[in-house]
Amino acid sequence: MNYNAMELMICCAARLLENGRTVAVGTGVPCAAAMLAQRTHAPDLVILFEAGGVAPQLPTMPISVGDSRTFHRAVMATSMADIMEACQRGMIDYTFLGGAQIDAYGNLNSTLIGNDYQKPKVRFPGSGGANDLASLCWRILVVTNHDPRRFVEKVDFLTTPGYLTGPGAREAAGLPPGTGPYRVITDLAVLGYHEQSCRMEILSLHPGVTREQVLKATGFALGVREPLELTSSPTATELRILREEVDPHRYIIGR
Amino acid sequence: MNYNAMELMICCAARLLENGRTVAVGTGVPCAAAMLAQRTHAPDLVILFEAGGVAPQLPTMPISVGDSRTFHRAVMATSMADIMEACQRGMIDYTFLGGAQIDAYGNLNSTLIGNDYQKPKVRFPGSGGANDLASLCWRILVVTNHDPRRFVEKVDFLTTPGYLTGPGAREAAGLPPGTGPYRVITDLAVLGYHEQSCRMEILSLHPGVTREQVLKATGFALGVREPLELTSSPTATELRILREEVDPHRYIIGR
Amino acid sequence: MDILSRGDGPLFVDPSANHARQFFSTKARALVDKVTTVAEAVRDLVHDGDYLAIGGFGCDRIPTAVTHEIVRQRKQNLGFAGHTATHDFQILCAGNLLGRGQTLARVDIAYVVGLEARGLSPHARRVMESGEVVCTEWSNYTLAVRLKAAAMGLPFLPARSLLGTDSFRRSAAQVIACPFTGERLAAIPALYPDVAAIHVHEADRYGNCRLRGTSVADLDLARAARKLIITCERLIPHEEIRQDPTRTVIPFFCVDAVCEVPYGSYPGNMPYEYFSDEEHLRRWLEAEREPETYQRFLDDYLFGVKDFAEYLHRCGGLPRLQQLRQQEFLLHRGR
Amino acid sequence: MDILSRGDGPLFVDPSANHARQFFSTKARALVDKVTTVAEAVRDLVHDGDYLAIGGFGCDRIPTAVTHEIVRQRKQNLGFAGHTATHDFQILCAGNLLGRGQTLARVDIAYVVGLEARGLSPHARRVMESGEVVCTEWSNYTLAVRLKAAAMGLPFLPARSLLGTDSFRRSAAQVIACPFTGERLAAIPALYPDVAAIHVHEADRYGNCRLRGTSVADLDLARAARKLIITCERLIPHEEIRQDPTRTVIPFFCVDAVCEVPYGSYPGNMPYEYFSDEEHLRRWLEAEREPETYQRFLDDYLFGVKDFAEYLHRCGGLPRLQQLRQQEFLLHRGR
Repeated sequence: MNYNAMELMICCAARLLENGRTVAVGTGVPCAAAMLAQRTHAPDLVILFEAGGVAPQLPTMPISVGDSRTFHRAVMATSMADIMEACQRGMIDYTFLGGAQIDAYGNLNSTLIGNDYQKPKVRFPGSGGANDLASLCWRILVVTNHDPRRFVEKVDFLTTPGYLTGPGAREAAGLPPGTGPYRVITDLAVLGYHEQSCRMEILSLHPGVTREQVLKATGFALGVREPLELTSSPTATELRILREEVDPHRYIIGR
Repeated sequence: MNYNAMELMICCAARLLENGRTVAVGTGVPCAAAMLAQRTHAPDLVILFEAGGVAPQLPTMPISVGDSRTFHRAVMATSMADIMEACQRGMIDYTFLGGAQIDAYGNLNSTLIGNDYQKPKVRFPGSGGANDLASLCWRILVVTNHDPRRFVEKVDFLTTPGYLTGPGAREAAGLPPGTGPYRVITDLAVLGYHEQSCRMEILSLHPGVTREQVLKATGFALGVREPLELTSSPTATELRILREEVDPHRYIIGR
Repeated sequence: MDILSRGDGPLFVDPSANHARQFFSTKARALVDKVTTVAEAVRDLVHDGDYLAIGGFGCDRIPTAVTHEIVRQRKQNLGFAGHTATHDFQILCAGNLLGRGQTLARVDIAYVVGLEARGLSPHARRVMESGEVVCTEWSNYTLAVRLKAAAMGLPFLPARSLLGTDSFRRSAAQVIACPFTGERLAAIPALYPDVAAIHVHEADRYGNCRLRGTSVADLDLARAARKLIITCERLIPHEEIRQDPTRTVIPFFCVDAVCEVPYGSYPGNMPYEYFSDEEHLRRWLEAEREPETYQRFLDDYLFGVKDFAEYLHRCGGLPRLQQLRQQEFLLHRGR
Repeated sequence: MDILSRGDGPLFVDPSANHARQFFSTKARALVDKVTTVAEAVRDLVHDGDYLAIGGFGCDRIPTAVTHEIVRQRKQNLGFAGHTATHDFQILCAGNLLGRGQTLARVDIAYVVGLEARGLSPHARRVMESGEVVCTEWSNYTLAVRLKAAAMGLPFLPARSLLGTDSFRRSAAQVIACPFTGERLAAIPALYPDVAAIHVHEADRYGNCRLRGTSVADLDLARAARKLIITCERLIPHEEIRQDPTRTVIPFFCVDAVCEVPYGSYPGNMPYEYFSDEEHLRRWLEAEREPETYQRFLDDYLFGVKDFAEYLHRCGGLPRLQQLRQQEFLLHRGR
């Protein structure tokens, strides 16, 4: 069965979301992944949006984390603080993030490119809720394209915490113990983090992708967890639901 | 015109409440005073109850600070924190308190009699919201009967802050500057506080009461602000409204 | 952090946000049916030694059935959050000094033993003057702040009351200075109760709740509690919740048990439903004067009663509740 | 208090709770009629140099008319709280680099220059990359916490995010240790904006407000702001407020001006009323690519327009708004 890289990424992301768990998502890929998970193996997955939507029945893809779709037929429409504080209490299991740059410890930059903070070369939006969600949810998932300008040795600006400088650094900074980066899903592979070193490593290669291709697309030394797996292709059911129910207008999967 | 001591106290208390101001009240006398003020000179007086009622149109005297009367036809029914935080922001002008004991600095005891905290001679309810309201509203009004067991040199337990140990003590403790005890209305007199010493002093004697009577009923050295005034008697209008509209069942004025 | 001053009172519950997170990580998140009886909820969720908190405002929107059941099941050695605790506290005190062991062992006090304008509870005073209950002093707001800190997932919050008083000295608060302005503040430790009970107007079977009127400290309490029992006037279809999510004030994932208990705040007031039964409350206070009279009263109304429905029946049943509904709506004085 | 670490970012507004109290002591408390026009409200309540905060979520329930008017009246040198500020920020940026002086001078940033899934704003990026705006970095939650601290009448609140990052280093937060548990926390300074604008569904003439759907940070913002302009879809009779006080989420005493602005969140989404006009937002983003094109676009839609009603007219008027209402209710794709 044919599928594109985006469809594969969404399916990989969806499979990571366990049934009966909570996930704080944004618009786009994360939202598509959560919707797909709900319609396949995780009907009791609870989706939350940082602007206040709790467990909506999403009729279409939201265009904003705060638009009315994010609390369509929800069980609660509340405040941003109420959502973030549920995260801070330890009630939210997963969050999905992205960024312009990511380093080996899963630290993300979504603030700027350049080295003058007050006059950056490129200004991006900033943290939004990403810093909060990455600090407070249990497991951080990242979905992003894989290229060396994105996977860098050192991010220009550390907007959102991964494992910071390595083992124990999150706890030393005061971030809640037991939290941190969990998986990175790219157009080439699924990556995780080494248990001792907290550095990123390849877990599985997407069909047709070589280990060397991934290492070359990564700007830092990347580990490999052996035995290296092969990413399962999307099933016909996953693709049908994704294409017909989750994203019929191909807003995401058409990118 | 005939009136009893309670009626006079309520009228005195009501007159102190300026139009267009906010007042946090409890049940009983304070509530009767606020209702009387609204029906006489202060129609725009805003009444708040600590359990969450904002600007109710009280149909009858509430029996609890949280009962449904306290938000009957209110403009908002909210949380205790929302009310207390309006006080903390400096939005609430007056509060009315009472207590088992009061000292020269207006400190109140509503916790216990005795000197063993864990096994008191008499256990009273405790602060309730009194400590908060006395800490956070601008002006504290006290309505109480006047006798030497109540007006004491030293309270057995300082539940609720007056001027604490005297000038500057509230600010030194961290309480908001500019707040503090304002008036005490008893069955004998209206009392205030000396501007420099922060000690209680008589402002006006109720009709038929002598200075000596008040001094004798007070367990601490009490100042007198000269010229000592005579408390105005309730007017016919005040008494009519109090008896017919505010407390027709004589719950308070019949005590 | 520089601590400028420190209350002497014992802290009955661990304020650590990290420890609370560990517990909350194990709490169920799925939409599962939580409807049960009060007897089962209390048996399963309230354990000897637990720290308990009760929603509402003493006589207003209180989960009476849960407090009755706790005493009836002889739960022992509880901690308790006493923020304007009036009739709820009076009920729990029936588990002390009356030959049923000791229900209350530790109390954080903002307001106990009184029933506001109704007077003081003689038996609650006997309990609190006996020395058998360890106490720490607070105020209504600072006790609410303790719950808010927990609801926010924090170990403490600052506040500007308690300062300078014996209430502070007998609390477990501390004085700190603001790192930005130097303003002195009371640092108020978080309170994560082991178990809480809240009475609401409407809930669905998953625990999504609505209420009308003042919320007191209940929205924070619901989020702060490790386990939460909801009693509701009416179970409503889940679909109704989804039709108007703005009205949901407690989400299902805070809730462990949902019990439909019509007139569940009786003899307290339930806003927009029924007024408090002042006659019954007066009789209760009078019965407390003499321990023997009180024992008989409790046998009639609490210990010797099967469940809350039977209690309502002994208090006059539907005709009395109809009068209280009329009083609530000011239709009639209801006598 | 022992400060373990400190962000370098400038603090644009005084976090002192005592100073805020002094201001709030002067704020009117009586129920007085506050209905006025947006033009008058902005003229009277927004001053050059003020620190401004905007309710809603960038493109969702935003007070568009107020942001237009601020730019049209050439307010200068403002501070701004940029929590997921998207179209609102885009509008305010029209006051910079386009020959109308400098509307924005200082920005607390959680999220600016982006429009979420819609892409980045070329002109907002030009403004933010020009170096003429002084910035301090935050996150959506910590910026909301700053408003919550102010709403609570405090100088700071703790939180558990920002820690360990460059976002912290460029913020004005500090790191402290919990006095009870030793847990490291970010101390987040209160933000008392000089003036705020919030769009709601319904308000009475005194400023009592209701809204439906998510409240984002608006309930705290309303309480934190020194002055507050409310725009509403509909003025409602005061009597309606008194009929159901549970639904009031912003009380009148927070509010300084009430303006009835139907479709006031356009081109943003207003939950339960109308969806966002994605076509107009796309055209706006496209127009921004070239400064000259953008100047003409703004002349047509903002600078050369009398008021918000005329803007709506130029955007397609009632027929277009009817389509957006159909989209909101999923009745029809509305094209």
